[in-house]
Amino acid sequence: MFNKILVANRGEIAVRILRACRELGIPSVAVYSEADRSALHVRYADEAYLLGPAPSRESYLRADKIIEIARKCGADAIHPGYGFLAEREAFAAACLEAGITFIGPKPSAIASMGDKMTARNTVMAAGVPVVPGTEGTGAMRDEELLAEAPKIGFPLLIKATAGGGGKGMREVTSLAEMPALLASARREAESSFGDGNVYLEKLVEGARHIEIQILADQHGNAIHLGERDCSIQRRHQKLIEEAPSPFMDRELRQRMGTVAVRAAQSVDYVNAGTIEFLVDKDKNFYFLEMNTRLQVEHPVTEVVTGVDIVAEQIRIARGRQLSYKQEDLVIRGHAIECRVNAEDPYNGFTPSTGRITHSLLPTGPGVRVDTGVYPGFEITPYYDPLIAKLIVWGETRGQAILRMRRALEEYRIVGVRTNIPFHQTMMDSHRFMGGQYDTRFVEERFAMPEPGDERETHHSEIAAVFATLVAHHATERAAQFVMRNERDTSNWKWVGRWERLHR
Amino acid sequence: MFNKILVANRGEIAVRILRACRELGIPSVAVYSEADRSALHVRYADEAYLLGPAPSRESYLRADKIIEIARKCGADAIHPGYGFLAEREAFAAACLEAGITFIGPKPSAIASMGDKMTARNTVMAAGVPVVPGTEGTGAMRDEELLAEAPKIGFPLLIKATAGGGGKGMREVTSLAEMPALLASARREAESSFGDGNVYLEKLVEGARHIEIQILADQHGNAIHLGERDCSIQRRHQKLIEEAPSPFMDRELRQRMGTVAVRAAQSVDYVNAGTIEFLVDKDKNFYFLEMNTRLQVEHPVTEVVTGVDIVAEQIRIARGRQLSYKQEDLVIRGHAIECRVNAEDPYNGFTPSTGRITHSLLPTGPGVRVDTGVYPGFEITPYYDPLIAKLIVWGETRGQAILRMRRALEEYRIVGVRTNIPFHQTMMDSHRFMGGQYDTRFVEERFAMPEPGDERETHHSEIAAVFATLVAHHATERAAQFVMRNERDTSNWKWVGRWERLHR
Amino acid sequence: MKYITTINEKEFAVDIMDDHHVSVNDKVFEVDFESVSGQPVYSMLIDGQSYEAYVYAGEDEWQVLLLGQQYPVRVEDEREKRLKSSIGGKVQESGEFQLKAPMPGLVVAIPVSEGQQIEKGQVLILLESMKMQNELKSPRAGKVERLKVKAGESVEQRQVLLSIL
Amino acid sequence: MKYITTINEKEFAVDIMDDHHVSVNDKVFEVDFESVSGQPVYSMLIDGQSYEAYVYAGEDEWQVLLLGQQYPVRVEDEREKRLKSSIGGKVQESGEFQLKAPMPGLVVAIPVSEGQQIEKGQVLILLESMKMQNELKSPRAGKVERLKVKAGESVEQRQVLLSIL
Repeated sequence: MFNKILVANRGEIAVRILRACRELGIPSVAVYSEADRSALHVRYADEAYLLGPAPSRESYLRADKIIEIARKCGADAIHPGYGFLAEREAFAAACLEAGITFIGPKPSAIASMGDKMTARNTVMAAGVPVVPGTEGTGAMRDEELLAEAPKIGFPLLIKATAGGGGKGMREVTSLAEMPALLASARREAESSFGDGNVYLEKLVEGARHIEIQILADQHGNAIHLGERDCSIQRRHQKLIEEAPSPFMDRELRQRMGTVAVRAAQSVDYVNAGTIEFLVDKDKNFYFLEMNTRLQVEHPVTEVVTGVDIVAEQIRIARGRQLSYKQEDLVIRGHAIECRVNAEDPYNGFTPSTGRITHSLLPTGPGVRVDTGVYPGFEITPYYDPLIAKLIVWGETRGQAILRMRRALEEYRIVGVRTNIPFHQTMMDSHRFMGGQYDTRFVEERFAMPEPGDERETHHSEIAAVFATLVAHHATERAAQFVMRNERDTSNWKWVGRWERLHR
Repeated sequence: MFNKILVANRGEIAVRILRACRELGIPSVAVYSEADRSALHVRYADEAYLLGPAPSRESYLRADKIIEIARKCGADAIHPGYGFLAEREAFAAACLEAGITFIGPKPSAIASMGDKMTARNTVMAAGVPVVPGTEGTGAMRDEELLAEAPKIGFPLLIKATAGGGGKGMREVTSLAEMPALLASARREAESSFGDGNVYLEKLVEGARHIEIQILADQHGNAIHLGERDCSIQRRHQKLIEEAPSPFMDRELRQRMGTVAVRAAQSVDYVNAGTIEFLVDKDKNFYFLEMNTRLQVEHPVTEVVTGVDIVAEQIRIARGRQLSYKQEDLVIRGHAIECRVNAEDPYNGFTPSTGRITHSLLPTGPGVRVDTGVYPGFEITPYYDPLIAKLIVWGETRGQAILRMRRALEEYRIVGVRTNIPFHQTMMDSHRFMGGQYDTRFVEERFAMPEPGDERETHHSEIAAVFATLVAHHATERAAQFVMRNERDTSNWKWVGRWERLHR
Repeated sequence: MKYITTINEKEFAVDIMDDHHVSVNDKVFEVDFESVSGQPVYSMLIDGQSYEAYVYAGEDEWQVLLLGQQYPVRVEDEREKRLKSSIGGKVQESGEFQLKAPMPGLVVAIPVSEGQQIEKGQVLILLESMKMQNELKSPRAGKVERLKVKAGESVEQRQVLLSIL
Repeated sequence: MKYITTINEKEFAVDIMDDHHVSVNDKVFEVDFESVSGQPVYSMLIDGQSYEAYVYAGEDEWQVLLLGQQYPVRVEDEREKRLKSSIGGKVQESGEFQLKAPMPGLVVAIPVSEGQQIEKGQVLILLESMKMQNELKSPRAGKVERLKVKAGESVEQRQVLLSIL
């Protein structure tokens, strides 16, 4: 086993990895920015070291510091999680040079899959279908891209060459608007990845985003753990994932699984990875990209297969054989994950920051929560808005949806706005229940409920009573306060609200 | 489906049942005592009605009021949970008379299994082995019992005829101490069940407590869901349960399962029930009693079988057929449950009460928590000390133990003492890891760690630093406070501590 | 105590009769209301129905989060109400619009300059927060005045960035 | 600031040198210490090792719950300490033992009566709490005095029930 594993990440995924280390009995090391001193990953780790100021560039992206800390504290392996340094070839290479195991694929695999165009060419060569788009001609200037665009046809997508997670991505419906969008895409790509290069890709309409989780060891064994349907997205950010996909059948799963394994093998992939596909309504599928790391949504696969993917990553990195053969894997029931973000769905999903003052996690049968926050923790604007992943299991998809509704209703977070109401509305939507959705569903066919209907009018009456009672008490208590009735400590609470009300 | 289900219980089990109702889309009704106005079951239910003052006799045991409330609010079914009215024949009967479905067995079955002696005779007739003890001669006077005792032989147990959960139970090693123990047993039985009758039973030494979960519908179908090992007990109170039992083999499981189903059928049992057995080291098993209700520890069975036992109870009560056949049931992996009680393991497990000021639930892969409390909730002395059930799943028993360790370490509860340290010590004990334990293990072979060893000395040094820093700050802040530095609100906190320190 | 409570133009006449009775538009309800563990989370049993809501003071209204729905609620006692209507209309009405940062973040770019004439919907400022770029647009046509920030500057939530006249 | 900190007879000389350095028996550690979300839960990074403990004031000692182990800790600054030793021994020592309720509950029975001579370990009171009967025994032989409760009475935690002289 490893003597010590350093987790080069923060938030829920750092906690997830620390848990795996603990369960394998391996001492763990956390690194943190000044903004994260009391973050959960610092509290849970066996050791913790400061990286630097809050901005990622000065902390979680400081590869040099991280490797130095690993050396100093005697960590012989580093788990990068997702984001930050997870898909940086240079970092993986630097770890190897420092004699530290990078828990992930070889630098070469990261490189060839990391550059979207190289990736396309590599998998095409392996006979994997890809989405039409600008070929691997490296960095292209705007003029060239503008010339290429009509040949691909509109609508199309501008994507960051070094990108992922929808950052630096723009959708183009006409040549006219393209220059402006190129500029903003390059700007966002630059600020997110330090690389402003972009490429074009045909937009497959009515497409579903379906990805295959794969595991490969250092002995040439590679298996797939079935698919995840991640079609519920907004601005190309995944919001809900499920496994299995309601759109999938055994035959298609097998075909896509085989192709995915082939794609991975085309770069001698080792460790856990995910092949993302677009699938059109006729079940033609196109390779989109490979994520050479742990996915945010890995838990839905864990829940239906019983495989602990992170534990398996660590075993693989140690040179062990896969604990499973393809035929061992049985998919049991159905899993759904909702990403709970600090975003206000009633306000164009604007990020919300602040201190979580009160929080109640949903628990009970079939519910799993992966989170990095707790009551009293401050949500800062420095990092991504994901505060928790709510995962449910059900014997059937129907049961899973009902359970998710139950869990969402139980979930209480006070202090920041969250997108929980969005998820609740989604779970109630007939199209979602029917599995009738594609990657454009949220943007084109989905809306938060408008007040007005039956149920609504009743509830607004209830809301009116709530607000009136609170206002009434606030006034009364404030009055008492003026009368200096200081014995009753509850006054303080009320006064607090009174002041907020009138600030 | 039912129009509305009333849950005649409180705490974690009320919440568990409300969740099942919500997931089945059935409106739910909570009842509560004055002590429970802001309890979780009141917060989660669709409707909630006050029963009366805190003492159970005036609230949760008020069958009449509960049925009246059900009538008034239009609930057509009542789920009793466990404890309180769950095993009262009269209550089940009263529900039927009121035209309300009692989610549980027929009154007749409760009656024959509820009276331990009738139960023994019934199952013996059905060819189920029982533990030697006083035969079904109804209520016996002390003289008679004292006369019987030597024939059974010591050690033996005094048990409450109407009892369960170790209440009114005493262990007797000699005739001399028996009179005093009879008196206290009767007293406790009287105060717990309103019935002071007791009987005697041979104490099977080196015994394991293994129980079989069964499900039976109204159409004569009956299946078992495998066993739970509940041998980790203290004062006959279960503390840890696991499924499957490390002591079990397929052959024994089949035999005990078949016997359990036969025992249930001997009283035309319907709905969920549990047959408790004592199993000696030679794998002879004896019928102990049948619990004609949902068990506290039902989740470990749910986790390994994937069956939602509470949802199944409701379906059965509606007259549906069982959703499973015996051959459908597959046991996957291993589950362990730790009962987290408000008891101080460093202080003879004395009950601890108070307000939970801070709490952090363990979450993440393979962890389930069933609880009825939350930060800010007050633990009162009126009800049993169970505040949460921590359940983990692992592919193997080993993984489950490691995961439980991880979860226990994550669990934070501030405001009341809990027995979490007890569970942590247990998970570290070699005998538990080896599955080498019986029902006497906790009382005879188990002790909380004494300071002194390597690890300990290091940790007491750490503890010394913690205490010194806190004391140091407390003094400093208090000093500042005297200087009326009121801008710094954090003072208030510190002063609070300072005052506590010197009260 | 009588209040006029308004949720998107819909008015409710709410009368808090005593600790356990409230009437809404003259319909009387039995109410048991309390704060959960000293937080702005409230549990209310209204004629037996159990509801829970998160109620907090917003900019100039109360915000109620109930069953995943958010309700902006204005609560005025009758006297206040009459007063207001006599003055006529909102006092907040004014010729100047102040663009405030909807969230803390980093000003990435300012495509407009002071004194510039702009149209409704035109992008005024690009604000990056939580790694997403957010375009802050003008709610109406006008002239850019009092530009208070520079590109590259970090801003607090609700900080005034510029004004439209 | 120098302290003498004692855990079950074991003494530690703890010197709080500055905000980030502490020495224990002259061994210096780098320390980053803070309270988690304003609770008596503390996170400490000591030479990089991350520890968390729940620290609260007990009757006359600090209680530290660390990694599932509970430590009763006495913290005295050197001056205090010297003072004490000059007086010599605990002040609490006294001929009278007061039996206090270890938890809130209901007095079920009082098998002894005022003035009665009793032995060490003899049951003085039966207290029911959380549905369990608890026998409160005498820590030493003596005479029952000042019986302050009756059977059937509810008592608060730490309420004095009777005295042994």
